Formats: sequence, structure tokens, C-alpha cells
Amino acid sequence: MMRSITTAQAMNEALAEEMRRDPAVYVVGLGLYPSAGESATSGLVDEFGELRVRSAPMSETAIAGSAVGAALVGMRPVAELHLADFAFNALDEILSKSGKWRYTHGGNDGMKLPIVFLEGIGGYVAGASEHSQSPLALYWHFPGLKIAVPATPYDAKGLLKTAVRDDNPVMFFTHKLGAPGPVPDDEYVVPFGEAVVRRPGADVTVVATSYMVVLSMEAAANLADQGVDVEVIDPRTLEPLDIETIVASVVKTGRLVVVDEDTERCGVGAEIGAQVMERAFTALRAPVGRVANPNLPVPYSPPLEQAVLPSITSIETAILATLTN
Amino acid sequence: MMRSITTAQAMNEALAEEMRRDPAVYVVGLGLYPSAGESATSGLVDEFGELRVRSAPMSETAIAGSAVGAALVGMRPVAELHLADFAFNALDEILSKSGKWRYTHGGNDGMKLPIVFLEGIGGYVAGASEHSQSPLALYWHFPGLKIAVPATPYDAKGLLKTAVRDDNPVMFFTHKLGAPGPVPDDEYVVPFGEAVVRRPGADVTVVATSYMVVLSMEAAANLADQGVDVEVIDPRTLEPLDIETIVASVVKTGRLVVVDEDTERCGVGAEIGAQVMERAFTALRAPVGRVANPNLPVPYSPPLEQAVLPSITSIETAILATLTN
Amino acid sequence: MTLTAVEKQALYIAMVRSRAFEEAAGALAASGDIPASWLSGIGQEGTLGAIVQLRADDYLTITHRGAYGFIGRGSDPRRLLAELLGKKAGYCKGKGGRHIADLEHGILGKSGTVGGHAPLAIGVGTAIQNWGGDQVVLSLFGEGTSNRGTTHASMNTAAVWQLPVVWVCENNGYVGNVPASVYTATPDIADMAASYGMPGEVVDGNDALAVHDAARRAIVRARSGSGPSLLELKTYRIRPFAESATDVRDPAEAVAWRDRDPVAGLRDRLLESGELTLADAEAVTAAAREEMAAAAAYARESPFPDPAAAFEDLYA
Amino acid sequence: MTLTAVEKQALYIAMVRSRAFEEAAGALAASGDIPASWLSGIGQEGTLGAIVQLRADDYLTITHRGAYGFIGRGSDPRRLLAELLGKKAGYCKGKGGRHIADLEHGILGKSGTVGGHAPLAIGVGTAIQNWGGDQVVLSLFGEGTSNRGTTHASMNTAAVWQLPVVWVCENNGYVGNVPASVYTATPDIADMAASYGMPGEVVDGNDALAVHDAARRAIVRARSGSGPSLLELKTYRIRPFAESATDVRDPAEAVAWRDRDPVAGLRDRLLESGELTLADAEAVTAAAREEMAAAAAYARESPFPDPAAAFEDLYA
Ligand SMILES: Cc1ncc(C[n+]2csc(CCOP(=O)(O)OP(=O)(O)O)c2C)c(N)n1
Ligand SMILES: Cc1ncc(C[n+]2csc(CCOP(=O)(O)OP(=O)(O)O)c2C)c(N)n1
Ligand SMILES: [Mg+2]
Ligand SMILES: [Mg+2]
Repeated sequence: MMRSITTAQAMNEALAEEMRRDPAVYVVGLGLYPSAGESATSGLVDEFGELRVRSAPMSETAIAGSAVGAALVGMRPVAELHLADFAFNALDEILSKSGKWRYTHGGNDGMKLPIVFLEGIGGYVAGASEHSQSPLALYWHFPGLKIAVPATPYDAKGLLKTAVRDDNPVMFFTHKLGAPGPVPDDEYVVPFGEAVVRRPGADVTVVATSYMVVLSMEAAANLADQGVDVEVIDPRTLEPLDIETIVASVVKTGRLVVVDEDTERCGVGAEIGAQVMERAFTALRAPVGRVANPNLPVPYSPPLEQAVLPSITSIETAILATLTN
Repeated sequence: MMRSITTAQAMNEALAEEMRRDPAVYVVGLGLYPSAGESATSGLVDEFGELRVRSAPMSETAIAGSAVGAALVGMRPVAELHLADFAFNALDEILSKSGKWRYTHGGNDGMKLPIVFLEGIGGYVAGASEHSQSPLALYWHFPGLKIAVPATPYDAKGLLKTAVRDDNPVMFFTHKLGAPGPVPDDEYVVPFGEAVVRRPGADVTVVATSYMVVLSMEAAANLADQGVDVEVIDPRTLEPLDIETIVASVVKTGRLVVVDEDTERCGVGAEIGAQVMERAFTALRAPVGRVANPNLPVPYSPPLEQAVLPSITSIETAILATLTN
Repeated sequence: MTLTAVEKQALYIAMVRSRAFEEAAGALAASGDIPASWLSGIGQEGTLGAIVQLRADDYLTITHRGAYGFIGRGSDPRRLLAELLGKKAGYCKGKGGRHIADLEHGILGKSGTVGGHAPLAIGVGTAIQNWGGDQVVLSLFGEGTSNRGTTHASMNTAAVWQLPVVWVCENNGYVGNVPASVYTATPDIADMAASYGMPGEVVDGNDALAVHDAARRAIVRARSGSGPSLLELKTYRIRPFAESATDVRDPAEAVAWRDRDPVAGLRDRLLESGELTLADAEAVTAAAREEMAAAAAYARESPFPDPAAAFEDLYA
Repeated sequence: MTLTAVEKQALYIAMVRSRAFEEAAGALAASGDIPASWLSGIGQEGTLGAIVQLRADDYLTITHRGAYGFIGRGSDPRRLLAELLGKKAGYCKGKGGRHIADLEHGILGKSGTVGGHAPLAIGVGTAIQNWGGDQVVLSLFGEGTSNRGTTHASMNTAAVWQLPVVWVCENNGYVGNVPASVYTATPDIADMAASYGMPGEVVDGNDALAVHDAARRAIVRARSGSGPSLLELKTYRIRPFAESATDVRDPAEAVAWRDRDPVAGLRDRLLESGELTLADAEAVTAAAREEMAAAAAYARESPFPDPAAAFEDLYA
């Protein structure tokens, strides 16, 4: 059986299932109860109690850092940091105390850090510069973190379950926007490192994650009317990255556009472009196109925000540019 | 007249000169007095007093954030954050309160943020994972910051003076290693955005900053013996980046290797490679080579550290690889 | 030092204008004219008792909540509302939305992270001290925000450097729907002052005159170079966390606090003492409502910025 | 509760072994065998009064300074020194250097940023509380580190959640060469406890028995589920900030504090009370020196890791 549910509901189910399965799993975050409205953690406190659904003082540092400490002694924390913008206050904890900790200590005594950091990303909601960011490249740049970027409720649920079971710190990013989608009743997981071809095509490869998949699919549909056959690939996780699927596609199409809501410089597009160049240099018939935020803070006013963030139009333009090149 | 002085001495001179020139300039940082040994701030307190050479409590957040507040009301702070690794505790202040602040507020009433953030970078000194990082891409990824990465005492002095006079936040990175070098007695400044060709060459373009320039020059010298003519370009500032000089070189050589001590993923090499691909796709005769930390924390033990960080050998190998490609 | 009748009237007018602004902003949020949400400060206008006594050359750091900081400092309501509507005429040309700066009135901008202002406040204090000026900076924060490390590091630094900062914690008892007992271990945030060897005082935040009095002492202290203080104003947020949010707090609480409305409270006292007539009070309210209605109309009619403006203002 | 003679002797032995370890590490730093530097804890061994009474299943978060945490918990000096020399046999296979973890003895690793451990400590406390265990976590930090936001946010959280954490501030009066008055506004870090409604106590950190006594109360409190406490140990670092650093402190200070050496102090008291004989004392010292000399030899002779090992251990 399939139902159509939101990403938040899908994540809520994933957390409840994993918390039932494993008593070491708990959730910690700001204002987790009493809550109003639907979120990934809504209602969990009723089933699991206040120790396993911990409403924390207002410190991202304490939330993220406590997750590290608990993980080191055998718990499996899910740290809800609300927005990626707020998590800048916890970057020492996330980058150095989580991502680098195991390696720094040589994996002492089988050290493990099974932590999931939940962060909301994305603009298009007039959130302005500090409630709209999608700093994927920030985390991908640093070693030791896995990175999940689901684009659908199905993937959000399946990837979150995988994240909770992973013995390493996982950054789990969900976008503020996104439609409900089909999710099976039966349990399932989505493995890390397996891209999905959202739309097969022969002319250009588009790589996109999260809400950018939605925009890219629309752009691809529009271009199909003009006879341009776009293949849209959603890697679902950036780390590990299913570069093989991307490279195979580029070998076929000869052209690549990476669509990313984050700022462009040293971004996801630069990295995927570099990896593709390294592996399929001769296949590339045009420079890798990058559709991204042109290195600006996200402005508040809707017309300005539209000008800065990727749009269906800007994706179409970039795709067409790789064809004329 | 030229003297040979260290980078720390050169920076010390730059700070003293700028503090004499402009009473709005002041320095704030951890443990600035009493100090022992030579640093960029040594002795300044004797001339300028404790208000303009502020020894701060041990909080990078307070140091960086106070610089923002002071800059907003007309001061020109130089915030000494010691090591880039420690500055992770001040990333909300640096990324959001400095880099994005002016844009977020639409430049209200001519808002300016003339701040210099000093950060030490670099490995090769058995500093281990949290005293060895060079997170250039972290800062380059985010909007609104300028980035200076001097490779010589000459540039350190001249760029620092430019940084202090700039009306925008400038990240100023200096490496733990580096030899003394010639610095004129007379006053000078080094402008932002002007690359230097450290070594002209016809076969391959190497782009490197900071201590990577030293290693790249040695690699180039070694390869010259083998008949490979390497051009080494030092951009000196990443933001603004003198991409024209780099592109002109690649148009000439057809081959590019970017050497960067930072982690590779979403790094400086990916970005420069992407920009070159966008502007000189047809000139590229081989994929852009990246010599960087292969996405690992910097390990402590010297043989391990050597295996992870760029070396003269790994640079030579990468250069030769682009030639055989 | 007691306030003159004129001073009290001025304070009252500021509170009424602030309330009227909040109501206008709330209406614009409800009508969807504000593309994001609005975090109402209704019920917390007692804080104006501190703000109105700042000098023109003093500084204020605000929070995410309410507009009394701007109104109390003399910002233009039209440009405030234009900003909230994302219009070009706004204080930040539509780029900031709730993140408003008004440097002319000593308000340096709004941080998206709560607690982001405290480190900025010590920077302003640094500047004042280095110039040898006698200005002060008044720095507001919520009791939830007291949890953050920035609050601690900044208060400590202000105390060590003896900076002219007046820390004002507006304790409205909640972070969103979560009561303070879930995130602070002691009932009084003012207790933090002991860690820094500075005065700490609990004040009835809904009594604007009591706030005025306590703030006066702290401001005098700061202005004279004797260093920072911490005031904790006990108050209550009447509206939900944000206009877009659902309130699950016990409604009886709001009812009880409404009886202690800081605006009505001051009005009643001034009427009683004869420092305000009923006619004057009504005129003040009517004028404020009219002013804010005009500001709302101005904001609504004002044009959006040109999309090309998105590419301006990053660097000075 | 008074300590038995055996317990006092055990404490004394731990202190002597710690001192001997420090001396060995200092010598290896001086000889260049340690590729980086060493941050000596000589003079601060009184802290062992708290550490030695932890149970085998308790936890400890250490600081950047000294090795008494490891020695007091039972870590192997050979593997500690091997790690400092970057050898494969070290606790972190040479990857960590001063950043050592010994999970077997409840030491979870070392943060490169000071103050990085406090948030970890509350996570360990969370785990204990969720399991319903009666372990405690003892969390050390320097008085300079008290300035950091992590310290505040973690103490507040520990207090709100009533976690079994014993916070121990080792106040040695300096951050590098900078005296405490330059970075803390009050003389006593213990004052911070008031902000969190938890007990705060100043203790003579060079009196290991006094430390033991105060820590015992805090540990009992934590173990029984009554929540965290803060102890401040007044002490002094005899060596420079790091072995590689120049000391510009007034040498008279060190002379005065040497007279209050915690190791010699305990020895003298035990000799006086007859709980230790001079012969035993000498034997303890000789054995410790021999043990640490052997450990140093082991570390020196031990092989470096294979460069290929650099590519292991990132992910579990
Ligand atoms: C660092 C950070 N974390 C979380 C948030 C989300 N947030 C916005 S307002 C707020 C509540 C702050 O509570 P308090 O300081 O008591 O102020 P109040 O809303 O009650 O006025 C929170 C958690 C944020 N903006 N910044
Ligand atoms: C976040 C951070 N800032 C700065 C440093 C550099 N540093 C290492 S130890 C130290 C001094 C800490 O002082 P204190 O807490 O009093 O400990 P002590 O060295 O006196 O034992 C500093 C500043 C660091 N490691 N981490
Ligand atoms: Mg509140
Ligand atoms: Mg100290």
C-alpha cells in the first residue's frame, strides 16, 4: 500500500520506527515539545517520553555537542538543528568534534559516531539571508561527514532510516518546500550512494538534489516540448556520491549541468564538474554548466529572491547554453 | 632599501603603520599581551596602549563579533583569531554577521564593515587535525568576504595594508611556515585581485597560494631539469580572483594544475578549474589537475601528515599526469 | 529621579505608537502583504521605558521580536513597513525584511540567529570606549537567548573591559511554545550578572516606569564609565511566537497578562495622577493609528525593487 | 568521610606516577622526539584527588594540559608516549598526538579547541540518564576556557536536565602569559554556578585531599541523580604554557607555588601522619620514574605507522 504524505510525516515515521527498533536512538533539539503543527518530531514525545525526545536549551552548540558525547558512549542521537543557518553556531561541534573525531583518534577502541544532524535548507519563502541558506558545500568540503539530500518524501523516509543506522555522522538536509508524495506502508530503507535517474534523456545530463530536482524536472519537461531530451539525475546522497551513474550519463550525453541552490563558488557544481572532468574529460563536449546562487546572500523581497535563486527559466537557459557551446 | 624579514615582522610593520595612519584601526585578539616571541601583534601595545591592542577573553565569538559591532560604528578592527581551526567557533559572526551583513541590510545608510580577520593556516608541523587546517574554500564559498593568502613577507605586508584600508571584511590567512624575505623600507601596498606569475613557463600552468607556492616552485625547478617548463601563478587574493591572468596562462599552456593545502572536495581547485573550463574550454588539453588534501583530517604523525598534505613529489606527479593525458 | 509629566507623556506616546505599529504589521501579515511572518511584540512595550531615555547618539541592538526599538528611537514607520513588505523604499531596499538596520538611529541591523547581537554590542562598546565618548549601547535579548554562548561570552567581555553596555533581558517566559523551565535552570536570568561581577536586577517589565527607573541607573552607570549592568524585565508575549504560528499555551495566562497590559497600565496611572487627560489619551491613540494606517498604505503602494538590484550592495 | 591510609597511598602513587610521566614527556619534548610540543600539567596534580575516585565505568573529559587524567584512570603510559611520538602503537595509531582517546578508560578524546569537551560531557550525561545508570562524568576545564560559550551552554543544559556531571575548573591563573584578571571579571569561576542553580565551590587545588573531599560530595550528588556541581580548583602551572613557549610570568610566583607542590604536600602529610614511610615514598618515586623511563624507551623504539595508514579510520 502507498499513501501520499509529506516529507515531515515521512521523517516522523522513520524516527518512530527506528526509535521502536533501537532504544539507543533518541532525538534532541530546540523546542521539541509542546509543539504545534507538523514536524519530523511531532508527537514522538507521547510515545517515547521526555528523555528520548529531549527539548534542549537554546544552544545549537549544546544540541550538536551533546549528540557527539552521547554517540561516543553508545547512543544514536538525532540532533534537530532546525535550520542550517542556525547550525553555524555548532560548526566546531559538527565539523571537528563529529566529522574529524574518529580519524583524529585513530578509531580508538572501535570508536563510532552514529549521529544524524537534521538541518532545514532552502529559500523561496522570503526567509532572507539567515533563514534561506542551503550550505551543502560547507559540509561536503570537510572530511568525515555523510550527506543525505532527499528530494521526495519516499527518499526522506528511506534515507533517514539508513542515516540512523549508519555508524558515522550524517548530515540530513530537508528543504522547506516540497510536495507530498507516495510512501509505502511497509518498511523500507534507501541505501546511501545510489543515484536515481529521475528522467532518462539523451542530450544533456542534469544533476540536481533536493528541491532543485523539482525545478529541474519542470525545466526538462519544458525543453522536451522544444525537442531537447534531458536526463535528470538525483544523487540523493552527496557523500557517498554515486559518481559512476553521473559519469555514465555524461559519457552518453556529452553535456552536464549541475543545479544547486547553494552559492556557486567552491560549490557542488564545481566539485561534480571537477570529478566528471577527471573521469570523462574526452566525453565532455561543452563546459559543465552551473546553475546556482551567484554568490549572494539570499535577499528577502520575492522579486530579488527570484533573481538570485535557481529558477526553471535559469535552468532551461543553462541547459540550452551547453547545447550551443 | 630592502631588508629580509619574516612574515610576522612584515605584518607587524603593516599594523603599526596603519595604526599610526588611522586612529580608527585597532587590534583585538586572544592573549595579545604580555607576549613572548614574535608575532604580528608583538610590541604594538607599547606604542598604542591597551585600548587599541585589546587582549580579549578567550572567546573567538566575542573577538570576531565585537569586531563587527565596532566596524559598524566607524572603527577598523583587526581581529586576531590565531588559527583558522579555532575560528570555527566564530563562523556565525564571520559568515553571517560580517560577510552577509551589508547586503542583508541593503547597505543601509552607507553601511561598511572594514574588518580584517587574521587566521593562521597550514600543516607540516605535527599540529594534528585541529591545529593544521587551511579552510580557504569554507570562506570563499560564502558571499561578501574578501580573501588574502600571501605567500611572501612582501605580499603579507602589502596585502595587509590594503586589507586594513578596505571597507569590507577581509579574511587574511598566513601560513605557519615560510621563510624570511625581502621587504622594502619604504611604504607600499599590494592591491587585491592582481596575480603574480612567480615563474613563467610554456608547458603547464600551476596555480598555488600561500605555502603551496613554495612547494610548487620547487616542483617546477625539479621538472625544469626534466625539460618540463612550468608556469607558476600566485593569485595572492582568492576574492577578488585575477582569473584573467590564469585563463591567459592556460590558453597558452593548455594545461592546469591547482595546488591547495585545503581538502579537495568543493575546494579551491574545483572552483578555479570550473572557472577556467567556463572561460577557456577549448584551450584545455587535459583535465584540470588537483593537488590537495584527499579529504582527510590532517594526521599528527609526520609520515602520515606527509602522505596527506601536498608535497613536492605529489605536485610533480600531478603536473606530469596532465602532460601525458 | 522622577520623570516630568512631559517625559511620561512622551513615553506613553512611544508605547501607543509602538502598539499601533504592531497592530498594523500584524494586519499586513494576516493579509499576506508581508511575504514572511511577523513576530509581534505586543505586551512587551514596557521595554520602551528603557529605550526612550537613550540619547540620539546612543546605540541599540534589537531582537527578532517587535518594533518598539525602532519606534522608540524615531525610525520612520513607512520605511519599516515598506521593508517588511519587501519594497524598495524600505530601510534595506527590501533585502532584509525583518532584518532591519537604521544606522541613523543607532540600530545596527538584525541578526537572523538569536543571540547574534550580543557580540556586536561589545564591539560598539569598544568603539565608544576607544573614542572616549560617553554614549551607551543598550542590548536587548530574550530569556531563551540567554542560553546561548554568545550571551555569556559577550557579558563576560563587557565586564572585563568595563564597557558601557546595558544588557536588557526581556523574559517573556517562553521560547516558542516551550516554557522557560524547560531551558533555564533558575527562574531569574538576572542571576547571571554575578558571574561577571556586575549589577543584576529583576524588574516588572510591564511597568514602564519601573523599567525606566532601573534602566536609568544602569545607563548612568554605563555612561560614567563604571561598566555594564544586567536588567531582567519580566513580561509576557500576548501574541503567538509568530503570527504564522499556533499558540498552544494556556489561554488563561494571556488573559491574566492582558490585565497587566503595559500600555493601558501606564495610561491608567497617568490618568489617575492627572498627567494625562482622557481626551489626550484618545487623541494619542487615534493619531498613532492614523499614522500607522498611512504607513501601511504607503508600504503597500510602494514599488518592489527591480530584480537587477539583487546584484548590488554586497561590497561597500 | 575520611580516606583510609590505603586510599591516600593510592592517590599519592597516582600523583607521583603522573609527575613522573610529565617529566618523561617534558624530556621527550626537549629532545625533539615529540614532533609538536607538550603542555605540562606539573603543579596541577592535585586534580587527581577528584579523578582517582571515579569508578571504572565513569567518564572523564580532559583538557589540553597534562596527563593526570590518563594516569589517574589507568591508561598505559607506553601507549600514551607512543602516541605523543606519533607512533603506530599509540592510542590513536599516531594520528592524534596530544589528542588522545582511551575509550576503555572512559576518556572520549581530546578537542583541539579548548572548551570543546563541555558539550560532549552533557552528551555523556544524557546517555547515563537515558540508560538509568548511576555513572558520572567528570569534566575538566581551565579558567580561561570558562570564557567560552560552550562552557555556559553546557553547564546550563546540565543543570536544566539535572545531568550527572561534575564540572571541575582548574584555575591556574593564566591563559598563556596573560593573567586571569585580563579575561575574567570575577576572581572566582565558581560564581558561575549561581546562574544555573547548582552548587559551586572554591577548593585549594594543590591540596589533593581537599580536592578529594569536595569532589566526593559532587560525585555523590551526581550519582544519586541530584544533578551537576561546579568545583573550582585554585592552582598554578609550574611550567611554561607549553614546553616550546617562553614564560614571561614573574618567576617569584613559581617559586612560591613550588613550596605548595601538591605531590610533595601530600607526601609530607602522609609522612607526618605515619600513613607513608620515607622508604615507601622513595620506592614509589623510583618505581614511577623507572616505569616512565621504560615507557619512553618503548615509545622511542616503537615504529612509525605506514604512510598507507593515513587513508584508514575516517569512517567506522
Ligand atoms: C541561533 C538560533 N537558533 C534558533 C533560532 C530560532 N528562533 C527564533 S526566535 C527563537 C526564540 C527565542 O526565544 P527568546 O530569546 O526567549 O525570545 P522570544 O521569542 O521569547 O521573544 C528561536 C528559537 C534562531 N533564530 N537562531
Ligand atoms: C577555541 C580555542 N581558542 C584558542 C586556543 C589556543 N589555546 C590552547 S590552550 C589555551 C589556554 C587555555 O587557558 P586555560 O583554559 O586557562 O587553560 P590552561 O592552559 O591555563 O591550562 C589556548 C588559548 C584553543 N586551543 N582553542
Ligand atoms: Mg522568550
Ligand atoms: Mg589557565
